[in-house]
Amino acid sequence: MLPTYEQKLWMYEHMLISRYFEEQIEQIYLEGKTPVFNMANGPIPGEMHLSNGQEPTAVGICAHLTPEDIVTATHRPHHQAIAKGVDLNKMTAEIFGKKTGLSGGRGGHMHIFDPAVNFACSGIIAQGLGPAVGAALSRKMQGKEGVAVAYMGEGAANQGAFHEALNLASVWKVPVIFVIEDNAWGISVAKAESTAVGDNSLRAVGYGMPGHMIPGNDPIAIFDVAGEAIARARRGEGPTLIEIETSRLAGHFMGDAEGYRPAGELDSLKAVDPIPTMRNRLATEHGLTTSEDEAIAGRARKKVDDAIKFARESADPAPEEAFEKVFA
Amino acid sequence: MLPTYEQKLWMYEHMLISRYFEEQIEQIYLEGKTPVFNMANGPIPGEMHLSNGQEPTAVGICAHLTPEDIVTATHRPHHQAIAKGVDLNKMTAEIFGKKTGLSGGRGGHMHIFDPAVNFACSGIIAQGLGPAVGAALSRKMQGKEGVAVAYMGEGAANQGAFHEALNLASVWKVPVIFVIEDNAWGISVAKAESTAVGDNSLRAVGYGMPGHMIPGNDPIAIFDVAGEAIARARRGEGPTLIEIETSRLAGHFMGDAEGYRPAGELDSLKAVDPIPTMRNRLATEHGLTTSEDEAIAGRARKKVDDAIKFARESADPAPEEAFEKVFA
Amino acid sequence: MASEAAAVATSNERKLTIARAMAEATAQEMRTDPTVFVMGEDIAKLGGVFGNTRGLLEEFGKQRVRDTPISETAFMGAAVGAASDGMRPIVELMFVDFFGVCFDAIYNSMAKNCYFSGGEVKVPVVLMTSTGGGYSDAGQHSQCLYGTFAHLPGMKVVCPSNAYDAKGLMTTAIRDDNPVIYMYHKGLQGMGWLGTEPLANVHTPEDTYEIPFGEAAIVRQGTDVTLVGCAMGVHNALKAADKLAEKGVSAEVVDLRTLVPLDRDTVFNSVAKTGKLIVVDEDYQSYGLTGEIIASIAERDVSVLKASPQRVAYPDVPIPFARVMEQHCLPNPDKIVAAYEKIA
Amino acid sequence: MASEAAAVATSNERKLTIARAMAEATAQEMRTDPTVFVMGEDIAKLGGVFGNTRGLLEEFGKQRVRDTPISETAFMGAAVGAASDGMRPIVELMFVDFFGVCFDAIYNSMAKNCYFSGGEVKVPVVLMTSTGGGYSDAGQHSQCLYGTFAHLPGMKVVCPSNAYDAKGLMTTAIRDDNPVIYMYHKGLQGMGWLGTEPLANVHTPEDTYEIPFGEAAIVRQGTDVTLVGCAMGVHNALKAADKLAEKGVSAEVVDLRTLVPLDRDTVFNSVAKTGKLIVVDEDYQSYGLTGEIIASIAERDVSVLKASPQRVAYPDVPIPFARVMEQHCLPNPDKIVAAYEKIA
Ligand SMILES: Cc1ncc(C[n+]2csc(CCOP(=O)(O)OP(=O)(O)O)c2C)c(N)n1
Ligand SMILES: Cc1ncc(C[n+]2csc(CCOP(=O)(O)OP(=O)(O)O)c2C)c(N)n1
Ligand SMILES: [Mg+2]
Ligand SMILES: [Mg+2]
Repeated sequence: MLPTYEQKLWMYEHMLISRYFEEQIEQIYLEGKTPVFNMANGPIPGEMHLSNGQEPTAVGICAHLTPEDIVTATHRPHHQAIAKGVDLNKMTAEIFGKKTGLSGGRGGHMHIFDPAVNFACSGIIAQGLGPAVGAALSRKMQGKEGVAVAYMGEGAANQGAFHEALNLASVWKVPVIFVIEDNAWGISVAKAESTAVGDNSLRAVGYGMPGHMIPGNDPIAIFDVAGEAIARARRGEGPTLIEIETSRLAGHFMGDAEGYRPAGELDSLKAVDPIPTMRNRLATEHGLTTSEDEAIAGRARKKVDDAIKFARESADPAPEEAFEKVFA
Repeated sequence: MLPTYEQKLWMYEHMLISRYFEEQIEQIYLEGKTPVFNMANGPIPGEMHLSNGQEPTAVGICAHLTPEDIVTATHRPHHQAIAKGVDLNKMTAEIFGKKTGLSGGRGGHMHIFDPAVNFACSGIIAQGLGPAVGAALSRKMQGKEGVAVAYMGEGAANQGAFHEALNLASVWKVPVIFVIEDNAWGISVAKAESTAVGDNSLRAVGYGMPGHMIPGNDPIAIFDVAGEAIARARRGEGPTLIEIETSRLAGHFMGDAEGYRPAGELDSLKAVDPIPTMRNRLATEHGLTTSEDEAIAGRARKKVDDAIKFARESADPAPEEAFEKVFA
Repeated sequence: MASEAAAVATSNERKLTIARAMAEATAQEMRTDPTVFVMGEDIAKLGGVFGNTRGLLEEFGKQRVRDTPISETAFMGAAVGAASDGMRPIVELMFVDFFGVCFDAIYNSMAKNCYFSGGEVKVPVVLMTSTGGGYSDAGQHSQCLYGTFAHLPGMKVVCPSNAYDAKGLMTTAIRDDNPVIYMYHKGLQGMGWLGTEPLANVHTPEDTYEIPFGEAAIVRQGTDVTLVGCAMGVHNALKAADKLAEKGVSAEVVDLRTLVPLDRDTVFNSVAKTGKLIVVDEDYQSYGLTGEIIASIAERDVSVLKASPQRVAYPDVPIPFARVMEQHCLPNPDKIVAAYEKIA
Repeated sequence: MASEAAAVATSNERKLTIARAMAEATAQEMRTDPTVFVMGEDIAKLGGVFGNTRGLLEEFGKQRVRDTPISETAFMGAAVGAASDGMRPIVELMFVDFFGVCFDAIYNSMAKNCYFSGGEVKVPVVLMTSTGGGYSDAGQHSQCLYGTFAHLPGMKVVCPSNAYDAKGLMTTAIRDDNPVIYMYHKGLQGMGWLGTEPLANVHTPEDTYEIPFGEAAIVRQGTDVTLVGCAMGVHNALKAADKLAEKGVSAEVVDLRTLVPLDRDTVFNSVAKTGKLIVVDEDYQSYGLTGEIIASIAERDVSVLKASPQRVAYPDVPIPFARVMEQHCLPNPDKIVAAYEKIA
């Protein structure tokens, strides 16, 4: 199922929004953290996991989704959230810990919840898999439209929750797609040192579901495979497992010196950065002009800048709001 | 790797010990529990999971093991313990909650530990899998002989621990054999209602290890496959997954009315009870005579009767011994 | 008979077991609310190992009454996902002892997603789970773990001592928009094979009703000492109160009914009246319920404590199998009487 | 400077961070005992996210210093299996918050197998895990969960407040034949990026030494009030003691050092002397450490409490991300002073 030019442009634009967003966050995160790097300081305290390089996995999947579809995302959620249509202003404010944030600053960067577009994420590896199965079950039971997509890293595919959720989804034949973002690393541990198979999609056999491995960090190939899988789920034919080769162009989290990365790896990854690759492809295959490209980039930048402005200008929560919303 | 006649006799005798043992336990368990069935009463209180019908999985594997090898067993551990050579007197005393029991009555039927033969079990589904990997790792690190065998039911193969342990064993290439006793039921839930694949050995693909399915509840076929797998592990070539079709000839635990079992299932299972099947085979293939058979059966009975006598005659622990052995 | 619950139990009206009371409340809610469904191990065809889902499969069918694989992490997670999407799952963890295989889905997700979403995502899950020992089920099948659940924020924790409360608390739990951990004690469940406490089987109206969370019940009035507990602890306390009455001591018995929210006021007022406090708990003693109750009183006004408060709890040892050892460890009325005598 | 630890810290001798003290104790034991090995996520090449295994891979190689997959259930279980087979694994749970994915292997197996085997199987595992917040890591990466671990039998629980104790307690932990949960607070770890407490970096002898479990330390002598805590709580208490001293109040500070075994005697004797008790805890307030300490004193002899004991603990809410909210919830010296003023 190949994307139309329009869909490709949508994907490209959201890749740009995501990348610009991360670049802005990266800068702002460092405010107040130099010369001494202390996570507790600056306008964005705490851990920060950037998604640079992984944009294809977000847009290739989410291009097929409507707000009614469900996404459970990871500790590295920005690209996924942006592609799913999470309100960028409120999400940015959340990352800044502001009162106008999605949760009023309670959750922060690893806890982005936007029920308006059925998006959730978590700081616990593989925690979203069971909930995705449950949300898919809910749709099936309520006879409502909607598929669920559970994102995870390749490291997460070794968690017990992976096994249980895939089995349950298959037994119950619910509309859920399990998407592994294989960026080759789980913090400092390489995939080969943690995973008994090179290709996690092989594991689909153990759950009686189709499995696909998509090499090349290619949004169009992802769109293609995801389209079939999601259509299949919408037809009531059950879950699919997809592993996507992607690349982590930053440290695991900000502050990670990445001493464990083999020399040269980062450079060779940057050489195949999916964003210029996509841009070139749009130019050569569809004749995207520089001015068209600049217009897209400009829109993307503006969206991000507006969100950051919104976040910066928003007020902090009152301290005692910490005590609210523990219960509904 | 086919068994010698001697090995077949060993298997047969241990199947008999196991079956007689369960028959005795079944009777004694009901003492004090009629007319009103109350688990708390009688010489053997608490839950009781009998292994009738599953003897082949125990003997076919354990025929290859020495006391130095490790077994982590299940909540249904008697046949496994007997085949592994656990001290039957102390084990029986344990099941009776006596001071002479393996743990002095602290553990009971679901917590049989006999370090003399490296046997352990647990009441938590799939809990023994990680420990088996660790014990195998320990042997590898210490340069000592020994493989580990982790038993589980087919229901346990849907626990997250299954996935994690198999992956870890494969990544670390440690000498461990994962054995699934597929008795078709997890309490009242049929395998097909809980498991996305008919044959769990398919899941081995996801861990880059060999997988085998052994139909027919046949100790000789089990011996054959297990022999190869264990030899492979001993050679340092890593783990194997084996699923064995077996049969649960009793309720899940004593007191289970089994209303969920399809009519006739139990009868047809009893018609292929592995014990008479093995006896017939020894008679036809090896000319085992009735008097030889009776001698074996007599020895088996005596061993069990002695153990029960030992247990019955042993003293209760002192109540305050409850406070001992929390720490080493 | 001494206690209110017991008094009700002697009336001629309809008595239920806790198991049936739970199933009835569930069925009534399922009839009126199509979003309520039940899942867990052996809860459909078997009706639950402890009987609390009996009849539901027959009435509501297998779409709404779902046996699960032995995959607690997945199905607890699925409860979170379904609840966040408009359903009201009731999910069973067969024994509370098994929480360790799936607690992340419970305490870090089910319990916190409301907070993480600033109240935008509601997670109305009822997690039913069996607790307690006394029938020699040993160290992985006899625990209570009240303190473990009550310690962590975001979950309400319910532990009924009788069928009347069990039904009303179940109805409240199902209608609550938050995760509720509904802990039922096996020894009160009305399943004969577990050696059940008959005083738990009390009059239970057929009509649906709610019992509000956070309201302890004074199940016996008294003036000399306050005995506080939940679930089986209440029955031990009531029996101890009978024994104390024979000695001329008037004990007040407080049934906490819910541990979160915890009705500290009722306990405090009672202790302010009696001056003496004994907390009864079948969960492990240290860092648990007994400590919390005593501290709650002492921090508010230590001067109400006219004697050193006492605890009769499960000692800090794994639960032994052998009957003599297990019974030696369990709280019982005699231990409560002895605790009273120590401070009399 | 006021406290003993702080006094040591000002000496000219070798100061270590807790991270380095832990790594040093580990390395020393690994040199003399070939059965000691380390496993966990990112503990080899990275040296541990919190630095406490730094240098071990280089010295001992990857057989004995093993990165694991993100499979806590498997590798906690593997620690049990290896320990039962004669090894002495040190295993890391990166954040204590993750315990929910693997707690069964810990509390139902690691902690109980000794008991289940009547003492025949020893399980000498050291489980290291990071605790604590204060740097905006939000609700799944900032918890302490002291009470959660200390509540359940069969595990010893250690929580050092400074590098000297950290090293000695680590050595004791590795040599102990039982499971030891070694909880190190991120804010004391000496990792600048976590905003570390400098007073945790104290003189730490190079030679190996043990600190016995179950012996609290009086880190500051005083006569008017007893402040009790562990880990970061000790530093909050010491700072509060400084502030109280300015007001002419003499506070005694007790560093529990281990929660299991718990040195109730030292706390009791201190309170018997001062008559006033404030317990400081960064773990959730209810059903936890603060309750246990207060109850332990009250049950022994409530008359020693000349004022209502107070708690300064983390409120019963998930840990919020935004700095203003998190800081509002955390215990701090001012809250301790305020608690004192309430009962002064
Ligand atoms: C259950 C659990 N274990 C460990 C962690 C710590 N942790 C956070 S991210 C991470 C690596 C995840 O790797 P992967 O799944 O490949 O995702 P990536 O970071 O590469 O996107 C780890 C180990 C966690 N958050 N949860
Ligand atoms: C983690 C966990 N979940 C649930 C149970 C309750 N339980 C005990 S035995 C059992 C069924 C196990 O089925 P299977 O693994 O096939 O073994 P079998 O009983 O058939 O031998 C269940 C669900 C448990 N003990 N532990
Ligand atoms: Mg990764
Ligand atoms: Mg089975």
